[in-house]
Amino acid sequence: MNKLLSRFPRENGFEITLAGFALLYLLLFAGLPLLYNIVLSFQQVDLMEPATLLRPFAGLANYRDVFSRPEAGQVLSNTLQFVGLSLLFQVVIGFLLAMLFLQDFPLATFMRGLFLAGWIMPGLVVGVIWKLLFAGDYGVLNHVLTQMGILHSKIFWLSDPQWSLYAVIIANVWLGVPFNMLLLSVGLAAIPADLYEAAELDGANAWQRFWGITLPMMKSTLGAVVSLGAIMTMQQFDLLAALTQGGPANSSQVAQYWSWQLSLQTFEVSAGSAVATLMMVLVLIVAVIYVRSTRNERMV
Amino acid sequence: MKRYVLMVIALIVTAVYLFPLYWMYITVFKSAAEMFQFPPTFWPQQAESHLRQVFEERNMARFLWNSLLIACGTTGVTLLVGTGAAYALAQVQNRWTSAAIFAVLVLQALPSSLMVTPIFTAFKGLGLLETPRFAVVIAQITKTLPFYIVLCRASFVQVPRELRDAALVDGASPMRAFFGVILPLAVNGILVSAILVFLQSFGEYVYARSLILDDQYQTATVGLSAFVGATKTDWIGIMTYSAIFVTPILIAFMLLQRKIVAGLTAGALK
Amino acid sequence: MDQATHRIQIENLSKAYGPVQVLKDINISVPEGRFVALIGPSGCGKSTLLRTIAGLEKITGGTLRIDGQIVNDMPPRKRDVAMVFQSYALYPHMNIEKNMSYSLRLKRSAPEAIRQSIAGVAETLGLGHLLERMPRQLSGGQRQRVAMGRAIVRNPKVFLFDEPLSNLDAALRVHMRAEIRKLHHRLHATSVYVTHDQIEAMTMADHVVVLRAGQVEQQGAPLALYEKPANKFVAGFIGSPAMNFIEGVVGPDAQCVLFGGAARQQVELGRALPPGQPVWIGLRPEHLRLQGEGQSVQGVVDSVESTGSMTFIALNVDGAPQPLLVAHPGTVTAAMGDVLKLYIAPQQIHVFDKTTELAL
Amino acid sequence: MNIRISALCATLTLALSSAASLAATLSVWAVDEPDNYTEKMAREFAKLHPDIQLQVRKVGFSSLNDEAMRAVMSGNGPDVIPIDNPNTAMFAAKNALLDLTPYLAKSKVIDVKQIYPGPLKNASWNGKVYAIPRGANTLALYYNEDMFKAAGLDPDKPPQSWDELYADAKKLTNAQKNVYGLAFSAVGDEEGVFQFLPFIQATGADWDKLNDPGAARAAAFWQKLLDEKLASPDTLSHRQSEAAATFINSNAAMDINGPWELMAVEKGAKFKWRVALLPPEKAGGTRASALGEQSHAVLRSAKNPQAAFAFLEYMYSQRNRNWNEFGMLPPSKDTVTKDPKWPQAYKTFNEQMQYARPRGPNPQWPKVSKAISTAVQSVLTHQADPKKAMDQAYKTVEATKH
Repeated sequence: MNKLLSRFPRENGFEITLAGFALLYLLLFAGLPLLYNIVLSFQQVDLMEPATLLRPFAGLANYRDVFSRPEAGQVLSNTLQFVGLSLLFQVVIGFLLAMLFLQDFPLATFMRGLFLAGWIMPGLVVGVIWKLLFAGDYGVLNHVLTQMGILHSKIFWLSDPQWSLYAVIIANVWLGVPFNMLLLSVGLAAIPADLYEAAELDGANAWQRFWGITLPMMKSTLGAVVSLGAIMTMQQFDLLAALTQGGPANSSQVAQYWSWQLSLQTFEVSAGSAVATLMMVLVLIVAVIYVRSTRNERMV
Repeated sequence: MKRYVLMVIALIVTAVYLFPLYWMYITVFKSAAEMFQFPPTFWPQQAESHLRQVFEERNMARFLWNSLLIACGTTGVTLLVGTGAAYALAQVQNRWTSAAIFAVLVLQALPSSLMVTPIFTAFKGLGLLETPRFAVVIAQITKTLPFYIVLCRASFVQVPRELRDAALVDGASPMRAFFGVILPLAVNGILVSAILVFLQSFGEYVYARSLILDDQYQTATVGLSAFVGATKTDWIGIMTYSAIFVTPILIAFMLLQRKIVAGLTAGALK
Repeated sequence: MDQATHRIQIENLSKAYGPVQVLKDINISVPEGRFVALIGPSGCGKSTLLRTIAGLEKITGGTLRIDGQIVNDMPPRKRDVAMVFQSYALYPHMNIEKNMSYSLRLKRSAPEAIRQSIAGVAETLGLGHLLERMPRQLSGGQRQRVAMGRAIVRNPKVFLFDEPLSNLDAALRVHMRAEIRKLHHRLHATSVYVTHDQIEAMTMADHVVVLRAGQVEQQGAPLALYEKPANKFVAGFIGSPAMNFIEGVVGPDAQCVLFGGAARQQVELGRALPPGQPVWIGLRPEHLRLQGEGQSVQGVVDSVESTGSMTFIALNVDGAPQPLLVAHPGTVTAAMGDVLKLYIAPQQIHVFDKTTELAL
Repeated sequence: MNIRISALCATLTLALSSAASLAATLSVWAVDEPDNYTEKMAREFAKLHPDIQLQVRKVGFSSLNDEAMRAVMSGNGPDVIPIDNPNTAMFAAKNALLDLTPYLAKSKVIDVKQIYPGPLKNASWNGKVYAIPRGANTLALYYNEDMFKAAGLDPDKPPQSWDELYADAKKLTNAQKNVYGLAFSAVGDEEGVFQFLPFIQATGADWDKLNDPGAARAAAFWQKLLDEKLASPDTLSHRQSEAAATFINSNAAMDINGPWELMAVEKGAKFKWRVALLPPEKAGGTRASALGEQSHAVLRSAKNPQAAFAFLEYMYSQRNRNWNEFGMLPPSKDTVTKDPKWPQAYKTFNEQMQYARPRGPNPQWPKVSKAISTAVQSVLTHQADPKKAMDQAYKTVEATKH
């Protein structure tokens, strides 16, 4: 650590101390458990044995085990869909809302405030509310959609393997939209108005202004929003537990829930840890994207 | 005219979005039979409620108090530890800080449900389980801190570098410059991030469930989960509990939202 | 002059970010009360140099003295320097009075003393009625004044200016230029002033330092730089409009330069250079005359621009990479395609080595 | 009643406020249902023994296994834990539980020979007793008399075979009124397995004989019920309690459920109802039902095994209250239930109990359970053919034996 510190320019001593403290905390309380998980994924584990790091080494056997399971392919595809679709809709809807509420109209600020209310709800509560909304026989969602003529027969959102994953995604999008709107609003507000005026004088229409100014100026904000959103989506657990628990028949199973089921329900800790380690690789990629997006963010 | 068209659109969108919340409140006042009706009723026909009963039977006062304590503790420590770090990672930009940001993100890669077993074991060894609420605070910070750093960092980036330079030249030490000049300018971002952290930890479930071994320290989320059991699923009770749980935060949020939203949008310094 | 009378003394200063050298072997001395301008194109390192003096950037080689004391490792707050930033860097959360008194408050000066110095400076700068305002309520010019005031209040050893006028409109800039100059006369404060505008440098400074790519190209009094540029870069950078250059070769008689390819032309230099040496000749637009006698350069009119008081004519001359610009007082009638003769005195011709670009 | 509650409150405050004396601390986990059995018992026990400092923690039923596992692993467990009965083997095999055999030998309260063999089997591993069943429960068929009559069925003749169950369900189903013929739970965890096992056992198959064609027949029967919408498609995500709720609210005419729902049914149902035995596959064929209920065990790490066992004895001694107060069948032959409530249901459940079969024992029961529920769900959602799905599950179950 000392050697590392000495490589920093000395004039930033104060800042290094500040950052160092937080990093140390995270390394200790998050880094070690993480490492523990990785170690477990290469070992043969019997959970009942006292906590020790010295267990029989298993090489890649746990990973082979995980991939050889019949549900592995489905879990992979579900996870990608869950993260990808959640992000896509969260960002797009969040962006549209942020732009809507940036316009000047009565009650705009107030309504935006109301919107954020969705985000302060605990995931568990959101889960139970959506479970009620999604109920096939008496759920209000089916009723509304039928009344609007969108549906002709009830959808059993949580029990139909064709829908269960999308039901979970819908609830997750609902949960994530306010956060996206929040961050994107801040980014949008930071774009100088004269840029739009200049573009308007140059004859750009609204659509061209969006592609020519808004999007490029929002690049770093979008980078942050997407990568944070991806990480939050990969952490989503309460919602899954409340809604489908990965079912029916693994149709809505995603990596984080599978890993938990393996580790703590059927006590196949080695396999569970292997799935968790694979997830970390995914997060690693997202983190790289985020860090890249933070470069050149200062325009001053 | 255009303003009113926009307002109507916004009203519709907001109403659609808030519908689940409405449904929660409406269910509180329905009877079980009415809840199972199809087509469902959009307004309770014979309003009844069990607010008081649920609140008392479920020992919610105690649970909410514990949730509040834990959320305050988590927010406090996160602010204390995270603000400086967020500033440092915004101020100094080189490959080391890039690496640090990277580490911060990766360190919270796994959901709490997977981290809890090693944390439980370690906390047991450290004797932290003797002070269960404190243990939950310590564990939750591993989740809230990265989130807070990333959010807060963005507001520090917005503070022009030259202000710090000016303060340093004016005779401030780096610490004085931070507290006297930079911190006040980032205060909106800090406030908003802090509120988000507070709400996040108020709704935390996994760590509280596993690290608190004595019910008198248990939190409201865990109390809610007790409703969903093998032999009993009381939807009305669940919704009543949820409503009691989230209403105080919703009210607090309503009161603060003007400030939050204003702070957010006016955050960009020119 | 001994060191003590030098407020700032920079010796062999260098600065690198990793492998990238941004400042190389800089040597500058600033005597007390002197107004020094650092000038150069953007990216030349002038702002970095200023920031090293302030202590905002660490130097990686050489020494930096303020009042004879080596300050290489001294943090900014101990150097007793004041700085005016390009963006003014007014603290947005403090009113004008608080902005101006910040440094004094940090020094824990007596409140009464602070009040008095603020009042005095505000009076001088005409800010008296703005003290309660917040920075965002001020116009650009007013903010600029506050930034100056904030520096003056401290009565520092050295004033540092980082392009303080570049955000103002043209008229205000001319006005503030004069005002800063007046202030300097009154306060006799040692000042280092960074600008990319050579007119600012020439009109305000006692001593001008021209930087390019992290190195000092030339330094000296403004007129000395104008009259005797050490190399083609300085010659081209100082003076407005910029000096014209023509590529040529010293003639066999060593007294003249031949240029212009097929339409062979020549100018007398009034001094001897080695025959056959490839050179650049430099002609200042304001030295070229349309009427006169003696030697001349001939060219075809490319464009004519008149401001009323001045007429600028661009002529195409073989051997000149850019059209030759002539600045002529009053109005001139000339049309595109006309062939004109430009008269010039031999002593006003600058000659630079083709390869080293050093003045000959 | 009031006195009892206030006494309870007093004990509660006492327990929470006074400083802990380790020697007499009894730490108990309790699942919050039905009717708070374990916690109630613990409070009563503590009242009888003022020297004992009681600490109760409620644990969600679904997280019981992993919480207990974590507690064992870290050595930071309570003294007494509830265990869902098929999982006793797992904890015992991992050496987490105190062998109660020597204590039972000396006990004047618990006579092992009196405990019904099914619950006892579920509480034992390798011939040793590791847990005391707090009671027993099993599944039977609740049905709505009024609906039976309205559909022209005789309430005195509940279905006696799968075909009759199917036919009755079909008659009772009324899509216009949102009424399904039958409610049950095929949710993707232990609850769904608990409901499914009686069906395969009625065919001669069992959890360790899933390759028997009967298992596929049972799955296909469930599939048919769902395909024809005689049971809600949400059966796949309904817990047993949600299934009961649809029955209580007249959205289902029949419901396969356990005695723990009796109180809720009595309170909520606005119609006449009865309980019948689960029908065998063919009329007069093998009857089977599930055997459920929690047991209580003492962890090996318990600081106070004497007090812990005394608590188990106390709970066992209160078994006469099982039915009337907690909707549980008694664990032993010598239990006397005075004036049983719901006499018709009492009789039926007791009869059904004779056909109840223990799950396992298998020390990897959660894995077995997961394999079965995945197989059932993939059949019900037409993702796999019944035979193939059951064979796949069979292989997984076989693998746990080695």
